[in-house]
Amino acid sequence: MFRVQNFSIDLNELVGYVTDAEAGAIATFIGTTRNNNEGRNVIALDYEAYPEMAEKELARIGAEAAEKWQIRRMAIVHRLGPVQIGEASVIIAVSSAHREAAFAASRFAIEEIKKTVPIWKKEVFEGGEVWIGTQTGQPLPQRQRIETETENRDRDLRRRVRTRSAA
Amino acid sequence: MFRVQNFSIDLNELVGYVTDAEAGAIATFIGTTRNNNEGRNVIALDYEAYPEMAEKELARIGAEAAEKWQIRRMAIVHRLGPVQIGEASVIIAVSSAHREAAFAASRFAIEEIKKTVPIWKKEVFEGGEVWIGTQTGQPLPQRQRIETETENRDRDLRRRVRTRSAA
Amino acid sequence: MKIRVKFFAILRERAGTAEATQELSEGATVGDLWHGLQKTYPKLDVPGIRLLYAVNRNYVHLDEKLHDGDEVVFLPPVSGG
Amino acid sequence: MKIRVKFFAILRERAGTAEATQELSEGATVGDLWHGLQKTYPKLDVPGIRLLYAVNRNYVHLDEKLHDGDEVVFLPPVSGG
Repeated sequence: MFRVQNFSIDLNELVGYVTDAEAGAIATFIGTTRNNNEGRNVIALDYEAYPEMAEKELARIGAEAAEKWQIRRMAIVHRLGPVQIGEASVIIAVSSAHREAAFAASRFAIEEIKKTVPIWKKEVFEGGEVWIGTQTGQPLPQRQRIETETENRDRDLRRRVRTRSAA
Repeated sequence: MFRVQNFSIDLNELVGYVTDAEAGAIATFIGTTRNNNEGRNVIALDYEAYPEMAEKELARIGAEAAEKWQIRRMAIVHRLGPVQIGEASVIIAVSSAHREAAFAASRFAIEEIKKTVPIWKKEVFEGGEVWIGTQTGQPLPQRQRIETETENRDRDLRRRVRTRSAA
Repeated sequence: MKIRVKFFAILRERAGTAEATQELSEGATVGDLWHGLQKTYPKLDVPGIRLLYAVNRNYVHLDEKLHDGDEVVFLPPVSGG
Repeated sequence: MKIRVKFFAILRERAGTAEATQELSEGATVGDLWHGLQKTYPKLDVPGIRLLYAVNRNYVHLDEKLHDGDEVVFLPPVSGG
Protein backbone atom coordinates (compact mmCIF):
# COMPACT_ATOMS: atom_id res chain seq x y z
CA MET A 1 0.00 0.00 0.00
CA PHE A 2 1.84 3.06 -1.33
CA ARG A 3 -0.47 6.00 -1.76
CA VAL A 4 -1.00 9.75 -1.61
CA GLN A 5 -4.43 11.05 -0.65
CA ASN A 6 -6.29 14.29 0.06
CA PHE A 7 -7.99 13.16 3.26
CA SER A 8 -6.79 12.22 6.74
CA ILE A 9 -4.76 9.02 7.09
CA ASP A 10 -6.25 6.14 9.06
CA LEU A 11 -3.49 4.56 11.17
CA ASN A 12 -5.65 1.47 11.78
CA GLU A 13 -5.99 0.87 8.05
CA LEU A 14 -2.22 0.74 7.64
CA VAL A 15 -1.60 -1.37 10.74
CA GLY A 16 -4.38 -3.75 9.66
CA TYR A 17 -2.78 -4.01 6.23
CA VAL A 18 0.66 -5.01 7.60
CA THR A 19 -0.66 -7.32 10.34
CA ASP A 20 0.49 -10.82 9.55
CA ALA A 21 0.45 -14.15 11.38
CA GLU A 22 4.18 -14.55 10.63
CA ALA A 23 5.02 -11.13 12.11
CA GLY A 24 6.10 -10.56 15.70
CA ALA A 25 6.66 -6.83 15.32
CA ILE A 26 5.05 -3.79 13.71
CA ALA A 27 6.81 -0.43 13.69
CA THR A 28 4.98 2.69 12.65
CA PHE A 29 6.13 6.24 12.08
CA ILE A 30 3.71 9.16 12.01
CA GLY A 31 4.86 12.56 10.81
CA THR A 32 2.70 15.29 12.36
CA THR A 33 2.41 19.04 11.88
CA ARG A 34 4.34 20.82 14.64
CA ASN A 35 3.17 24.23 15.82
CA ASN A 36 6.61 25.77 15.37
CA ASN A 37 9.52 25.59 12.94
CA GLU A 38 12.79 27.50 12.94
CA GLY A 39 11.30 30.05 15.32
CA ARG A 40 8.13 30.63 13.30
CA ASN A 41 4.61 30.00 14.63
CA VAL A 42 3.21 27.45 12.20
CA ILE A 43 -0.52 27.52 11.42
CA ALA A 44 -0.63 24.55 9.02
CA LEU A 45 1.36 22.71 6.38
CA ASP A 46 0.02 22.44 2.84
CA TYR A 47 1.32 19.49 0.78
CA GLU A 48 1.40 19.14 -2.98
CA ALA A 49 2.65 16.14 -4.98
CA TYR A 50 3.37 14.92 -8.46
CA PRO A 51 0.98 12.10 -7.53
CA GLU A 52 1.83 9.37 -10.06
CA MET A 53 5.56 9.74 -9.57
CA ALA A 54 5.22 10.11 -5.78
CA GLU A 55 3.37 6.78 -5.53
CA LYS A 56 5.94 5.18 -7.82
CA GLU A 57 8.76 6.44 -5.56
CA LEU A 58 6.96 5.26 -2.40
CA ALA A 59 6.67 1.79 -3.93
CA ARG A 60 10.36 1.94 -4.88
CA ILE A 61 11.20 2.68 -1.22
CA GLY A 62 9.11 -0.33 -0.17
CA ALA A 63 10.90 -2.57 -2.68
CA GLU A 64 14.33 -1.37 -1.52
CA ALA A 65 13.40 -1.95 2.12
CA ALA A 66 12.29 -5.49 1.27
CA GLU A 67 15.67 -6.12 -0.36
CA LYS A 68 17.61 -4.76 2.62
CA TRP A 69 15.65 -6.32 5.50
CA GLN A 70 13.48 -9.37 6.19
CA ILE A 71 10.18 -7.52 6.35
CA ARG A 72 6.72 -9.04 5.95
CA ARG A 73 4.53 -6.13 4.75
CA MET A 74 4.85 -2.39 4.37
CA ALA A 75 2.48 0.53 3.87
CA ILE A 76 3.21 4.21 3.29
CA VAL A 77 0.48 6.82 2.90
CA HIS A 78 1.23 10.52 2.46
CA ARG A 79 -1.45 13.14 2.82
CA LEU A 80 -1.85 16.09 0.43
CA GLY A 81 -3.50 19.46 0.92
CA PRO A 82 -3.63 21.33 4.23
CA VAL A 83 -2.62 19.41 7.38
CA GLN A 84 -3.46 21.08 10.69
CA ILE A 85 -1.34 21.09 13.88
CA GLY A 86 -1.15 17.60 15.43
CA GLU A 87 -2.52 15.87 12.32
CA ALA A 88 -0.57 13.24 10.39
CA SER A 89 1.04 14.17 7.06
CA VAL A 90 2.61 10.75 6.54
CA ILE A 91 2.27 7.30 8.12
CA ILE A 92 4.61 4.37 7.61
CA ALA A 93 3.78 0.89 8.92
CA VAL A 94 5.99 -2.17 8.53
CA SER A 95 5.80 -5.67 9.94
CA SER A 96 8.51 -8.28 10.36
CA ALA A 97 9.13 -11.57 12.14
CA HIS A 98 11.79 -9.96 14.36
CA ARG A 99 11.75 -6.35 15.51
CA GLU A 100 15.12 -5.21 14.12
CA ALA A 101 13.88 -5.31 10.51
CA ALA A 102 10.70 -3.34 11.23
CA PHE A 103 12.62 -0.61 13.07
CA ALA A 104 15.27 -0.33 10.37
CA ALA A 105 12.79 -0.27 7.49
CA SER A 106 10.55 2.41 9.01
CA ARG A 107 13.54 4.62 9.72
CA PHE A 108 14.86 4.08 6.20
CA ALA A 109 11.47 4.91 4.67
CA ILE A 110 11.04 8.31 6.34
CA GLU A 111 14.60 9.35 5.46
CA GLU A 112 14.05 8.36 1.81
CA ILE A 113 10.66 10.08 1.64
CA LYS A 114 12.24 13.34 2.71
CA LYS A 115 14.95 13.05 0.06
CA THR A 116 13.46 11.52 -3.08
CA VAL A 117 9.65 11.55 -3.24
CA PRO A 118 8.19 14.42 -5.31
CA ILE A 119 6.09 15.97 -2.57
CA TRP A 120 6.37 19.60 -1.54
CA LYS A 121 5.40 21.27 1.71
CA LYS A 122 4.29 24.86 1.99
CA GLU A 123 4.50 26.15 5.52
CA VAL A 124 1.77 28.61 6.45
CA PHE A 125 3.05 30.58 9.43
CA GLU A 126 2.03 33.72 11.26
CA GLY A 127 3.05 36.45 8.88
CA GLY A 128 3.51 34.52 5.65
CA GLU A 129 4.05 31.26 3.85
CA VAL A 130 7.01 29.52 2.28
CA TRP A 131 7.79 26.45 0.17
CA ILE A 132 10.13 24.53 2.47
CA GLY A 133 13.43 23.69 0.82
CA THR A 134 13.00 26.24 -1.94
CA GLN A 135 15.32 29.18 -1.79
CA THR A 136 13.02 32.04 -2.70
CA GLY A 137 15.46 34.89 -2.39
CA GLN A 138 13.29 36.46 0.31
CA PRO A 139 15.03 36.36 3.69
CA LEU A 140 12.97 34.56 6.33
CA PRO A 141 13.38 34.53 10.09
CA GLN A 142 15.99 31.86 10.95
CA ARG A 143 16.12 30.15 7.57
CA GLN A 144 19.83 29.28 7.71
CA ARG A 145 19.37 25.66 8.76
CA ILE A 146 16.68 24.93 6.19
CA GLU A 147 18.95 26.01 3.37
CA THR A 148 21.75 23.73 4.55
CA GLU A 149 19.34 20.80 4.76
CA THR A 150 18.16 21.52 1.24
CA GLU A 151 21.67 21.41 -0.09
CA ASN A 152 22.32 18.02 1.55
CA ARG A 153 19.04 16.58 0.28
CA ASP A 154 19.77 17.86 -3.17
CA ARG A 155 23.27 16.40 -3.26
CA ASP A 156 21.96 12.97 -2.18
CA LEU A 157 19.34 13.02 -4.90
CA ARG A 158 21.75 14.09 -7.64
CA ARG A 159 24.06 11.26 -6.61
CA ARG A 160 21.16 8.82 -7.04
CA VAL A 161 20.38 10.11 -10.56
CA ARG A 162 23.99 9.64 -11.58
CA THR A 163 24.11 6.10 -10.22
CA ARG A 164 20.96 5.18 -12.10
CA SER A 165 22.25 6.53 -15.39
CA ALA A 166 25.49 4.61 -14.94
CA ALA A 167 23.60 1.37 -14.29
CA MET B 1 0.60 6.14 30.51
CA PHE B 2 2.36 3.03 31.82
CA ARG B 3 -0.03 0.16 32.31
CA VAL B 4 -0.69 -3.57 32.18
CA GLN B 5 -4.19 -4.75 31.33
CA ASN B 6 -6.20 -7.92 30.68
CA PHE B 7 -7.95 -6.72 27.52
CA SER B 8 -6.83 -5.83 24.00
CA ILE B 9 -4.70 -2.70 23.59
CA ASP B 10 -6.15 0.24 21.68
CA LEU B 11 -3.41 1.72 19.49
CA ASN B 12 -5.47 4.87 18.95
CA GLU B 13 -5.68 5.49 22.68
CA LEU B 14 -1.89 5.49 22.98
CA VAL B 15 -1.31 7.58 19.87
CA GLY B 16 -3.96 10.05 21.01
CA TYR B 17 -2.25 10.26 24.39
CA VAL B 18 1.16 11.14 22.93
CA THR B 19 -0.16 13.49 20.21
CA ASP B 20 1.14 16.96 20.98
CA ALA B 21 1.13 20.28 19.15
CA GLU B 22 4.89 20.56 19.77
CA ALA B 23 5.58 17.11 18.28
CA GLY B 24 6.53 16.51 14.66
CA ALA B 25 6.99 12.76 15.03
CA ILE B 26 5.31 9.78 16.68
CA ALA B 27 6.98 6.37 16.64
CA THR B 28 5.07 3.30 17.73
CA PHE B 29 6.12 -0.28 18.29
CA ILE B 30 3.61 -3.12 18.41
CA GLY B 31 4.68 -6.56 19.58
CA THR B 32 2.38 -9.22 18.10
CA THR B 33 1.98 -12.96 18.59
CA ARG B 34 3.78 -14.79 15.79
CA ASN B 35 2.45 -18.16 14.63
CA ASN B 36 5.86 -19.81 14.97
CA ASN B 37 8.85 -19.73 17.30
CA GLU B 38 12.05 -21.75 17.22
CA GLY B 39 10.42 -24.26 14.89
CA ARG B 40 7.29 -24.73 17.00
CA ASN B 41 3.74 -23.98 15.76
CA VAL B 42 2.51 -21.38 18.23
CA ILE B 43 -1.20 -21.33 19.14
CA ALA B 44 -1.15 -18.36 21.53
CA LEU B 45 0.99 -16.58 24.11
CA ASP B 46 -0.23 -16.27 27.68
CA TYR B 47 1.22 -13.38 29.70
CA GLU B 48 1.44 -13.03 33.46
CA ALA B 49 2.84 -10.08 35.42
CA TYR B 50 3.71 -8.88 38.87
CA PRO B 51 1.39 -5.98 38.03
CA GLU B 52 2.40 -3.30 40.54
CA MET B 53 6.11 -3.80 39.92
CA ALA B 54 5.63 -4.15 36.15
CA GLU B 55 3.90 -0.75 35.97
CA LYS B 56 6.59 0.76 38.17
CA GLU B 57 9.30 -0.61 35.83
CA LEU B 58 7.44 0.64 32.73
CA ALA B 59 7.31 4.12 34.28
CA ARG B 60 11.03 3.84 35.11
CA ILE B 61 11.72 3.09 31.43
CA GLY B 62 9.71 6.17 30.44
CA ALA B 63 11.65 8.33 32.89
CA GLU B 64 14.99 7.02 31.63
CA ALA B 65 13.97 7.63 28.02
CA ALA B 66 13.00 11.21 28.90
CA GLU B 67 16.45 11.72 30.43
CA LYS B 68 18.24 10.32 27.40
CA TRP B 69 16.26 11.94 24.58
CA GLN B 70 14.17 15.06 23.94
CA ILE B 71 10.81 13.32 23.87
CA ARG B 72 7.42 14.96 24.39
CA ARG B 73 5.16 12.14 25.65
CA MET B 74 5.38 8.37 26.01
CA ALA B 75 2.92 5.54 26.59
CA ILE B 76 3.55 1.83 27.15
CA VAL B 77 0.75 -0.69 27.62
CA HIS B 78 1.39 -4.41 28.04
CA ARG B 79 -1.39 -6.93 27.76
CA LEU B 80 -1.82 -9.86 30.17
CA GLY B 81 -3.59 -13.18 29.71
CA PRO B 82 -3.89 -15.04 26.40
CA VAL B 83 -2.93 -13.15 23.24
CA GLN B 84 -3.93 -14.79 19.96
CA ILE B 85 -1.89 -14.87 16.72
CA GLY B 86 -1.63 -11.40 15.16
CA GLU B 87 -2.85 -9.62 18.29
CA ALA B 88 -0.75 -7.05 20.17
CA SER B 89 0.92 -8.04 23.44
CA VAL B 90 2.62 -4.66 23.91
CA ILE B 91 2.34 -1.22 22.35
CA ILE B 92 4.81 1.63 22.80
CA ALA B 93 4.05 5.14 21.51
CA VAL B 94 6.37 8.11 21.83
CA SER B 95 6.25 11.62 20.42
CA SER B 96 9.03 14.16 19.92
CA ALA B 97 9.70 17.42 18.12
CA HIS B 98 12.25 15.72 15.83
CA ARG B 99 12.04 12.12 14.69
CA GLU B 100 15.42 10.87 15.97
CA ALA B 101 14.30 10.99 19.61
CA ALA B 102 11.03 9.13 18.99
CA PHE B 103 12.80 6.35 17.09
CA ALA B 104 15.53 5.97 19.71
CA ALA B 105 13.14 5.99 22.67
CA SER B 106 10.76 3.40 21.22
CA ARG B 107 13.65 1.08 20.42
CA PHE B 108 15.11 1.57 23.91
CA ALA B 109 11.73 0.85 25.53
CA ILE B 110 11.14 -2.52 23.88
CA GLU B 111 14.69 -3.70 24.65
CA GLU B 112 14.29 -2.69 28.30
CA ILE B 113 10.85 -4.30 28.58
CA LYS B 114 12.29 -7.60 27.47
CA LYS B 115 15.08 -7.39 30.02
CA THR B 116 13.74 -5.83 33.20
CA VAL B 117 9.95 -5.73 33.48
CA PRO B 118 8.44 -8.55 35.60
CA ILE B 119 6.22 -10.03 32.90
CA TRP B 120 6.35 -13.67 31.87
CA LYS B 121 5.23 -15.29 28.65
CA LYS B 122 3.99 -18.84 28.40
CA GLU B 123 4.06 -20.14 24.86
CA VAL B 124 1.21 -22.50 24.03
CA PHE B 125 2.34 -24.51 21.02
CA GLU B 126 1.15 -27.62 19.22
CA GLY B 127 2.15 -30.39 21.56
CA GLY B 128 2.76 -28.48 24.77
CA GLU B 129 3.48 -25.24 26.55
CA VAL B 130 6.55 -23.59 28.02
CA TRP B 131 7.47 -20.56 30.11
CA ILE B 132 9.81 -18.70 27.74
CA GLY B 133 13.18 -17.97 29.29
CA THR B 134 12.76 -20.50 32.07
CA GLN B 135 14.99 -23.51 31.84
CA THR B 136 12.62 -26.33 32.80
CA GLY B 137 14.95 -29.23 32.39
CA GLN B 138 12.64 -30.71 29.74
CA PRO B 139 14.31 -30.64 26.34
CA LEU B 140 12.23 -28.76 23.78
CA PRO B 141 12.54 -28.76 20.01
CA GLN B 142 15.19 -26.19 19.07
CA ARG B 143 15.46 -24.52 22.48
CA GLN B 144 19.21 -23.81 22.26
CA ARG B 145 18.83 -20.18 21.18
CA ILE B 146 16.24 -19.36 23.83
CA GLU B 147 18.55 -20.50 26.58
CA THR B 148 21.38 -18.32 25.32
CA GLU B 149 19.07 -15.31 25.16
CA THR B 150 17.96 -15.98 28.71
CA GLU B 151 21.51 -16.01 29.93
CA ASN B 152 22.21 -12.63 28.29
CA ARG B 153 19.03 -11.11 29.65
CA ASP B 154 19.80 -12.40 33.07
CA ARG B 155 23.34 -11.07 33.08
CA ASP B 156 22.12 -7.59 32.07
CA LEU B 157 19.59 -7.56 34.83
CA ARG B 158 22.04 -8.70 37.49
CA ARG B 159 24.38 -5.93 36.42
CA ARG B 160 21.60 -3.39 36.95
CA VAL B 161 20.86 -4.66 40.45
CA ARG B 162 24.50 -4.32 41.38
CA THR B 163 24.70 -0.78 40.02
CA ARG B 164 21.63 0.23 41.99
CA SER B 165 22.97 -1.17 45.22
CA ALA B 166 26.25 0.66 44.70
CA ALA B 167 24.44 3.97 44.13
CA MET C 1 7.13 17.10 -31.58
CA LYS C 2 4.73 17.92 -28.74
CA ILE C 3 5.95 17.77 -25.13
CA ARG C 4 3.65 17.92 -22.12
CA VAL C 5 4.95 19.82 -19.09
CA LYS C 6 3.57 19.81 -15.54
CA PHE C 7 4.44 22.39 -12.91
CA PHE C 8 4.35 21.80 -9.15
CA ALA C 9 4.79 23.82 -5.98
CA ILE C 10 6.77 27.04 -6.43
CA LEU C 11 7.13 26.48 -10.18
CA ARG C 12 3.36 26.09 -10.57
CA GLU C 13 2.90 29.37 -8.75
CA ARG C 14 5.62 31.08 -10.81
CA ALA C 15 4.28 29.76 -14.11
CA GLY C 16 0.72 30.64 -13.15
CA THR C 17 -0.41 27.27 -14.55
CA ALA C 18 -0.15 23.57 -13.65
CA GLU C 19 0.30 22.31 -17.22
CA ALA C 20 1.67 23.41 -20.56
CA THR C 21 2.33 21.94 -23.99
CA GLN C 22 5.49 22.91 -25.83
CA GLU C 23 6.33 22.36 -29.51
CA LEU C 24 9.99 21.36 -29.96
CA SER C 25 12.09 20.25 -32.91
CA GLU C 26 13.34 16.67 -33.17
CA GLY C 27 16.39 15.92 -30.98
CA ALA C 28 15.63 18.58 -28.38
CA THR C 29 16.71 17.86 -24.79
CA VAL C 30 15.25 18.59 -21.34
CA GLY C 31 17.66 21.55 -21.22
CA ASP C 32 16.28 22.93 -24.49
CA LEU C 33 12.74 22.60 -23.18
CA TRP C 34 13.66 24.47 -19.97
CA HIS C 35 15.29 27.21 -22.04
CA GLY C 36 12.17 27.53 -24.19
CA LEU C 37 9.83 27.59 -21.18
CA GLN C 38 11.74 30.50 -19.64
CA LYS C 39 10.69 32.66 -22.61
CA THR C 40 6.99 31.82 -22.17
CA TYR C 41 7.16 31.95 -18.34
CA PRO C 42 9.98 34.31 -17.38
CA LYS C 43 9.22 33.98 -13.63
CA LEU C 44 10.17 30.26 -13.75
CA ASP C 45 13.78 31.24 -13.14
CA VAL C 46 13.75 31.14 -9.33
CA PRO C 47 17.09 32.54 -8.12
CA GLY C 48 19.28 29.91 -6.44
CA ILE C 49 16.83 27.01 -6.89
CA ARG C 50 18.25 23.58 -7.71
CA LEU C 51 15.94 21.59 -9.92
CA LEU C 52 15.75 17.91 -10.75
CA TYR C 53 14.23 16.62 -13.97
CA ALA C 54 11.78 13.81 -14.68
CA VAL C 55 10.67 12.43 -18.02
CA ASN C 56 7.69 10.08 -17.88
CA ARG C 57 8.13 9.82 -14.08
CA ASN C 58 11.81 8.84 -14.14
CA TYR C 59 14.61 11.07 -12.94
CA VAL C 60 16.88 12.10 -15.86
CA HIS C 61 19.68 14.54 -16.65
CA LEU C 62 19.37 17.87 -18.40
CA ASP C 63 20.83 16.42 -21.63
CA GLU C 64 18.15 13.68 -21.90
CA LYS C 65 16.66 13.66 -25.44
CA LEU C 66 12.90 14.08 -25.63
CA HIS C 67 10.36 12.22 -27.74
CA ASP C 68 6.91 13.15 -28.97
CA GLY C 69 4.33 12.88 -26.19
CA ASP C 70 6.83 12.84 -23.32
CA GLU C 71 5.66 14.15 -19.95
CA VAL C 72 8.33 16.37 -18.42
CA VAL C 73 8.45 17.75 -14.89
CA PHE C 74 10.97 20.15 -13.37
CA LEU C 75 11.13 19.30 -9.68
CA PRO C 76 11.96 21.84 -7.01
CA PRO C 77 13.75 20.38 -3.94
CA VAL C 78 11.32 17.91 -2.38
CA SER C 79 10.11 18.41 1.19
CA GLY C 80 7.63 15.67 2.01
CA GLY C 81 7.35 13.90 5.33
CA MET D 1 8.09 -11.29 61.87
CA LYS D 2 5.57 -12.00 59.10
CA ILE D 3 6.69 -11.87 55.46
CA ARG D 4 4.29 -11.93 52.50
CA VAL D 5 5.43 -13.86 49.43
CA LYS D 6 3.95 -13.80 45.93
CA PHE D 7 4.66 -16.41 43.28
CA PHE D 8 4.49 -15.81 39.54
CA ALA D 9 4.75 -17.84 36.34
CA ILE D 10 6.62 -21.12 36.73
CA LEU D 11 7.12 -20.59 40.49
CA ARG D 12 3.38 -20.05 40.96
CA GLU D 13 2.74 -23.31 39.15
CA ARG D 14 5.46 -25.12 41.12
CA ALA D 15 4.26 -23.76 44.48
CA GLY D 16 0.65 -24.50 43.60
CA THR D 17 -0.32 -21.12 45.05
CA ALA D 18 0.04 -17.44 44.15
CA GLU D 19 0.65 -16.21 47.70
CA ALA D 20 2.06 -17.36 51.00
CA THR D 21 2.89 -15.92 54.43
CA GLN D 22 6.06 -16.98 56.18
CA GLU D 23 7.04 -16.49 59.83
CA LEU D 24 10.74 -15.62 60.19
CA SER D 25 12.95 -14.59 63.06
CA GLU D 26 14.33 -11.05 63.29
CA GLY D 27 17.37 -10.41 61.02
CA ALA D 28 16.44 -13.03 58.42
CA THR D 29 17.42 -12.33 54.80
CA VAL D 30 15.84 -12.99 51.41
CA GLY D 31 18.13 -16.04 51.20
CA ASP D 32 16.82 -17.38 54.52
CA LEU D 33 13.26 -16.92 53.29
CA TRP D 34 14.01 -18.82 50.07
CA HIS D 35 15.60 -21.61 52.11
CA GLY D 36 12.53 -21.85 54.33
CA LEU D 37 10.11 -21.82 51.40
CA GLN D 38 11.88 -24.78 49.80
CA LYS D 39 10.83 -26.89 52.77
CA THR D 40 7.16 -25.93 52.44
CA TYR D 41 7.19 -26.07 48.62
CA PRO D 42 9.90 -28.54 47.56
CA LYS D 43 9.05 -28.16 43.84
CA LEU D 44 10.12 -24.49 43.95
CA ASP D 45 13.67 -25.57 43.23
CA VAL D 46 13.55 -25.46 39.40
CA PRO D 47 16.81 -26.98 38.11
CA GLY D 48 19.03 -24.41 36.39
CA ILE D 49 16.71 -21.43 36.90
CA ARG D 50 18.27 -18.06 37.69
CA LEU D 51 16.09 -15.99 39.95
CA LEU D 52 16.04 -12.31 40.78
CA TYR D 53 14.66 -10.98 44.06
CA ALA D 54 12.34 -8.08 44.82
CA VAL D 55 11.35 -6.68 48.21
CA ASN D 56 8.47 -4.22 48.17
CA ARG D 57 8.80 -3.97 44.37
CA ASN D 58 12.52 -3.12 44.32
CA TYR D 59 15.21 -5.42 43.01
CA VAL D 60 17.52 -6.54 45.87
CA HIS D 61 20.27 -9.08 46.58
CA LEU D 62 19.90 -12.39 48.33
CA ASP D 63 21.49 -11.01 51.53
CA GLU D 64 18.93 -8.19 51.89
CA LYS D 65 17.53 -8.13 55.46
CA LEU D 66 13.78 -8.42 55.77
CA HIS D 67 11.36 -6.50 57.93
CA ASP D 68 7.92 -7.31 59.27
CA GLY D 69 5.25 -6.95 56.58
CA ASP D 70 7.67 -6.97 53.63
CA GLU D 71 6.36 -8.24 50.31
CA VAL D 72 8.91 -10.54 48.69
CA VAL D 73 8.88 -11.91 45.15
CA PHE D 74 11.27 -14.39 43.55
CA LEU D 75 11.36 -13.53 39.86
CA PRO D 76 12.03 -16.11 37.16
CA PRO D 77 13.78 -14.71 34.06
CA VAL D 78 11.37 -12.15 32.57
CA SER D 79 10.05 -12.60 29.02
CA GLY D 80 7.63 -9.77 28.28
CA GLY D 81 7.30 -7.97 24.96
